[in-house]
Amino acid sequence: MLELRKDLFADERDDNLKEIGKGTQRQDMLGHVTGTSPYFDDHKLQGMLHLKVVRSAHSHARLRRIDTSEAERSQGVRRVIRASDVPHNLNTLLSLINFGKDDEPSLAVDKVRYKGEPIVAIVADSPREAFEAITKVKIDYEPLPAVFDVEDALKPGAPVVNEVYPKNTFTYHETYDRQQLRFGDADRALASADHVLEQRYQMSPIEHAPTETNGSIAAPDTNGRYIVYTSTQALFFSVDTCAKILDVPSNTFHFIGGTVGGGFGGKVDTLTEPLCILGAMLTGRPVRYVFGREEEMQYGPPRGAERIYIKDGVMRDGRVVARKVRAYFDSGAYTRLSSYAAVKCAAHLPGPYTIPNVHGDVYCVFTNRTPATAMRGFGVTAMDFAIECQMDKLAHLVGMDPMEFRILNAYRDGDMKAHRREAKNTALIECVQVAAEKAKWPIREEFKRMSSRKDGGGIRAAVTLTPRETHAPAAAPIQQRTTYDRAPAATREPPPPPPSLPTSPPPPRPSAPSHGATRFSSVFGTRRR
Amino acid sequence: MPVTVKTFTSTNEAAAALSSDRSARYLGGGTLVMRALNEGDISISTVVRASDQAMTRIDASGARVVLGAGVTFARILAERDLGFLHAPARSIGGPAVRNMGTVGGNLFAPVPYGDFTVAMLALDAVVSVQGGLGGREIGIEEFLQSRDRQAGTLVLAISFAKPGSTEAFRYRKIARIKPKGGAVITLAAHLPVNGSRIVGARVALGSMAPTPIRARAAERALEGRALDASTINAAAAAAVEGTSPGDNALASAWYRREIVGVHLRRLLSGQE
Amino acid sequence: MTRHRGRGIASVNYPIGMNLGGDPSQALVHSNPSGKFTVALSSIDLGQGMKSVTRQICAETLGVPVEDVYVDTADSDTGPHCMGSFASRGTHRVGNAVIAAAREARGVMMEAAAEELEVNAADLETDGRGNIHVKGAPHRSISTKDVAIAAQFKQGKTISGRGIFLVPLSDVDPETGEMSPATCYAHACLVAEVEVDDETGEVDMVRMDSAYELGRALNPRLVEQQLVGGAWMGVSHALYETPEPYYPEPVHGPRDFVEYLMPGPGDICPHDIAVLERPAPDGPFGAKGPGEMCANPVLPAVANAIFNAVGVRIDDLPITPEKVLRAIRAQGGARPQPRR
Amino acid sequence: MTKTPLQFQHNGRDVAIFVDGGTNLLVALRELIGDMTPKFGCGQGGCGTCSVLIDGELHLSCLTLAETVAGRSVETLDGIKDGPNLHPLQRAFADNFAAQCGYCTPGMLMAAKALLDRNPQPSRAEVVEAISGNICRCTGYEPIINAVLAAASGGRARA
Repeated sequence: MLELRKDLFADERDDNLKEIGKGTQRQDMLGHVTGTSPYFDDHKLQGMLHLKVVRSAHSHARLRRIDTSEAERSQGVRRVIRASDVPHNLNTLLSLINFGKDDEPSLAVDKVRYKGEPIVAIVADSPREAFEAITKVKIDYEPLPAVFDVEDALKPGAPVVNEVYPKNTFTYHETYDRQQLRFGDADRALASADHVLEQRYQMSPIEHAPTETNGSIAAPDTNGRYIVYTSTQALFFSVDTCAKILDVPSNTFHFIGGTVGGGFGGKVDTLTEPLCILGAMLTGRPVRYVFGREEEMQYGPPRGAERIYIKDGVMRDGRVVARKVRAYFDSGAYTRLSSYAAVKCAAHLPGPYTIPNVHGDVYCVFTNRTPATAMRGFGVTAMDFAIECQMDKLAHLVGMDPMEFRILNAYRDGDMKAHRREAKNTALIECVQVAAEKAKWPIREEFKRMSSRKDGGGIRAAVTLTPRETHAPAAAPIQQRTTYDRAPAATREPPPPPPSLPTSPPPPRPSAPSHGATRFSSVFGTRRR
Repeated sequence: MPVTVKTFTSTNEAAAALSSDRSARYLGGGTLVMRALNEGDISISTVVRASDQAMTRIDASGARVVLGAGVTFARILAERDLGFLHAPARSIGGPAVRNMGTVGGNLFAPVPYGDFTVAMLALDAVVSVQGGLGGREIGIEEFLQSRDRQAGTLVLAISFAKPGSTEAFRYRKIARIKPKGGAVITLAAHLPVNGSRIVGARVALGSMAPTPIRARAAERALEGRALDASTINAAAAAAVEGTSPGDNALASAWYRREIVGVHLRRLLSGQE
Repeated sequence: MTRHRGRGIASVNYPIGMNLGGDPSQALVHSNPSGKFTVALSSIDLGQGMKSVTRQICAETLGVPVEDVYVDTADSDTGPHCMGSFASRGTHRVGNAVIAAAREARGVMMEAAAEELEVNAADLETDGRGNIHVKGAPHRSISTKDVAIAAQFKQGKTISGRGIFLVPLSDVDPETGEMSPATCYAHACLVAEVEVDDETGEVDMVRMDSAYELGRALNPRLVEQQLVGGAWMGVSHALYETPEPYYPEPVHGPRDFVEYLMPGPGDICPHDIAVLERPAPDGPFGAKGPGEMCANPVLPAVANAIFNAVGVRIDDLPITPEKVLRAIRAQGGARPQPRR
Repeated sequence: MTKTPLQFQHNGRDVAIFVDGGTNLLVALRELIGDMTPKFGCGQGGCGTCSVLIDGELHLSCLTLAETVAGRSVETLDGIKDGPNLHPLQRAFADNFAAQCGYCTPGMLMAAKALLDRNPQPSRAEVVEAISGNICRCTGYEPIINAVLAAASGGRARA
């Protein structure tokens, strides 16, 4: 049951609207209930071939030899695609916004870094014939030690998962192994707090489990173009990723999608399109590449696991005075989008509360598991779990009602947030009040009278004095190159060293991109000049 | 190599086709074999079917029930004389799976599937099979222990004595997902009563070993006693004895061991 | 007594749009010769209702009935660039782009109508039912259909518009993390009630009560879909889901929908929801985006309710019966906390 | 490659196709007949998106060997409308906003139809049981349950 509380914030709204605010029927409902909404797989093309991939049997192994000769002769096989067939076999999704280094091949070269990593693709007349050919691909693995725990991965001597990031952490601002947040002096505030509580939280990986699995159909179109039916959640993201990997101009493709059987973040990674189009290019025939359910569950990217440590200082009267957070995102073997989520997570600290001293370190860590990706609430869901369990424990510790405890600490209009922007348009207090009312949870009169629009700002708007840290984060070594590692595509100026750092040698200047991908921005994370 | 489908009218011919071809599998309701084919199991290249009506026969009029291997769970649910089997039949799949899945196929379903077979084990069922060399009857326990070697035989039917009363047979599937979920554990108990004492107790457990097994220690605790609180507690305490559960996606071995006694106690005492 | 009830709460906020901005979306709006409008996008409808909400936004901005608008998406040949459907950016970013495009189209439409009615365009208004008339003089009116015909065949005007919305990319200070991550935030508070079996560790949902602040409920039925379905996913994350049940050990991963646990139709509980609307200054009609944050408060609220019920804290998701049982054993039995 | 001829009734019309050995009914319906209403969700029997009625009984088309439907009647979502008019269940799903991404909807509707064809006035528990083999990842099931109950109580009268 849903109730609209039009009485609240009415003075900030113009409710005199004609279409907005109405419960109008969905435009796509008729299509849904008649089964005529066109999903990518609902396109029947003449002479369609089927693509399946050979996946790594090991979590971490060197590839000594790949023998596809028997598979190539297998009945119904039209083409075996090997890593060397992929024009630009190294990418990172966020290279489209110049964030991070290319670190992931479409088909593994030299080494596999997670169980299920694609090594060879088979294009055959039927799924059955593709499955038969898969068993005929002979791969000689040399298993390597694997690392699965985020904190183990950071220990000295841990196996290097991905040579692009030899310390098993993503590199921020070309220097740091984490995204920092520093606001006020958390250590000092913790020292003078009435109570200090430090806890560890663990978020599991999560599978998106859309009822439609990831997939695409690619076919040669008239005039040398390719038509691509796709389940992508981000059409031009996929177009540009394919243009880069296949090294052709983006207008080679005509992508059609937009009606997707659930995504939840699991269809952002452009998992199937590049190989599917390459299959169509190499055979001149329509090619279909759809994940099976087990593939989707085990080798489709999950929401990554997160491990979070929170140390809070709270006063007897219920004010939280310090929050210190260390969080590790388990990115799996490749970056995909976890690096970006870590920044979002840092920005989210310390949750929707005004806490004068906040200290955050958020790491994106590589392990030998299926690469993680975005999912509903990306970068925030796990942190909210940790923060809100912690808030409950703090309320218990000081003997306060948990609702009142939250209202007391809630951010209000005009307060300074830890990422140093003023809070505006806040409404946490009102949500707590209304939820209490709905649940018949008694809260005291003075807490019912509090408001997000009152008593914020003033001293709460101040940026607390933040000490400079004396230790400098270790500079990341010059990135190692492996044989398949072409020049990174990023075009960015080396950033000026942060003022508190000793000067370190600038990274080598990368060459300009060779592909036709669109550039959405030229600079990230460096000061604009 | 595409799949070859061979349909026979006689079970003899079907059995011969199965036993002569290592890549042949018998297609019952499709929930196991078609899934395997869909998932790319290329070890199956021949699918054998039998259209013999005996395969789908239900004989539930007498003291001994005979279910053809091809009888679906939906048909059991439609059979009033088989009311005691409605709980296990309903615990399988959703309605579509119950319309397709068969009692014969369930004998081969690996953990976390195969709940109906737990009920069959508690009822001391006998499995009629047709091999390349002819037909024979095997006790269900023996059948389950040698299940890996039974792939080449054709199950024709399963039979068992009807419990004396509805009270005498109890079944419960512990699943995390409701109303349809994979088993954490499955329990079935056949407790015939003579006077006020249990005679011939059989307790079967699913997901407590690679195949359904009997809880013999619990059976001993029940045998010859009245079903009172102390007997129930003794049986519950003994439930875990002799089991060898594994870890899987649904629960760990530790958890299964910890709760099997709780659930047996609740089953025997009629608690929710 | 083996079953214990408990209640727990959580309150959260959520940033709207891709973190740090720099994520543009575009829209094109044009009329056919009979005054029916098409919105061309490349944005994706995953079920969240992108097509439907942008349709309402376009109709409201143009001042025409929603039936006169159709949203066409996503075709890379006809739909202009959009960053994609993620990060709760659809309603906010694409909605604003559609407003911009529809405003431009409306400008042409009103000019064309003014020419037909021989008045100043500033003196005209739409009635939302397919007519344009002189303010204060409803009888001096022309239908949008006649305007479109006149614009096309007589005046030689295209009733169309282009829109883009871009929150400029923010820098991030590497030392302090100073940044502008988002322009607006949605809010929520949720109370979960659970029942815990202290012999098996099983947790059943009893009910949920919640308040969500979303800027503006552009379509309350679509909002309800997100909040009801999202809370279900929150319960699922809290109690059931993991593709790695023994994380960080990568073993026994589920292969199908029996092994991958999600609550079934028999596991759901009543959920009473209040929606608050504090319009975001830069949201389309004030709207933020309910799509992602709806699940977030459920996870901690359930964990906190379990503590209230039996006195154990499970800080490791998902909260399986095994973890609850182990914790109850470790503390020597259930310790119900004061009922709330 | 040898193909097997197969004839059956598809939504009341006789159809004849040739199938490869081992072809499942879902593939036959979608790729050989062109009826895209049943969907592929798992191929394992776990999601119900491919549900169809065979001789009026709910079946999973992905687990049905195509040639086993020879001479039988197969009904899909494409066949439940009455001419241009929506089936009461379709209308109830729409009225109750019981679809989001829409991918599970065809299977849900067939499962609901299988229930109402036999039990026109089901209880909530019976509805829950009837859709228990169908996965929906979007709605949380509540609107779907409500839609089936609404179709049972009012839909027929309105139809």
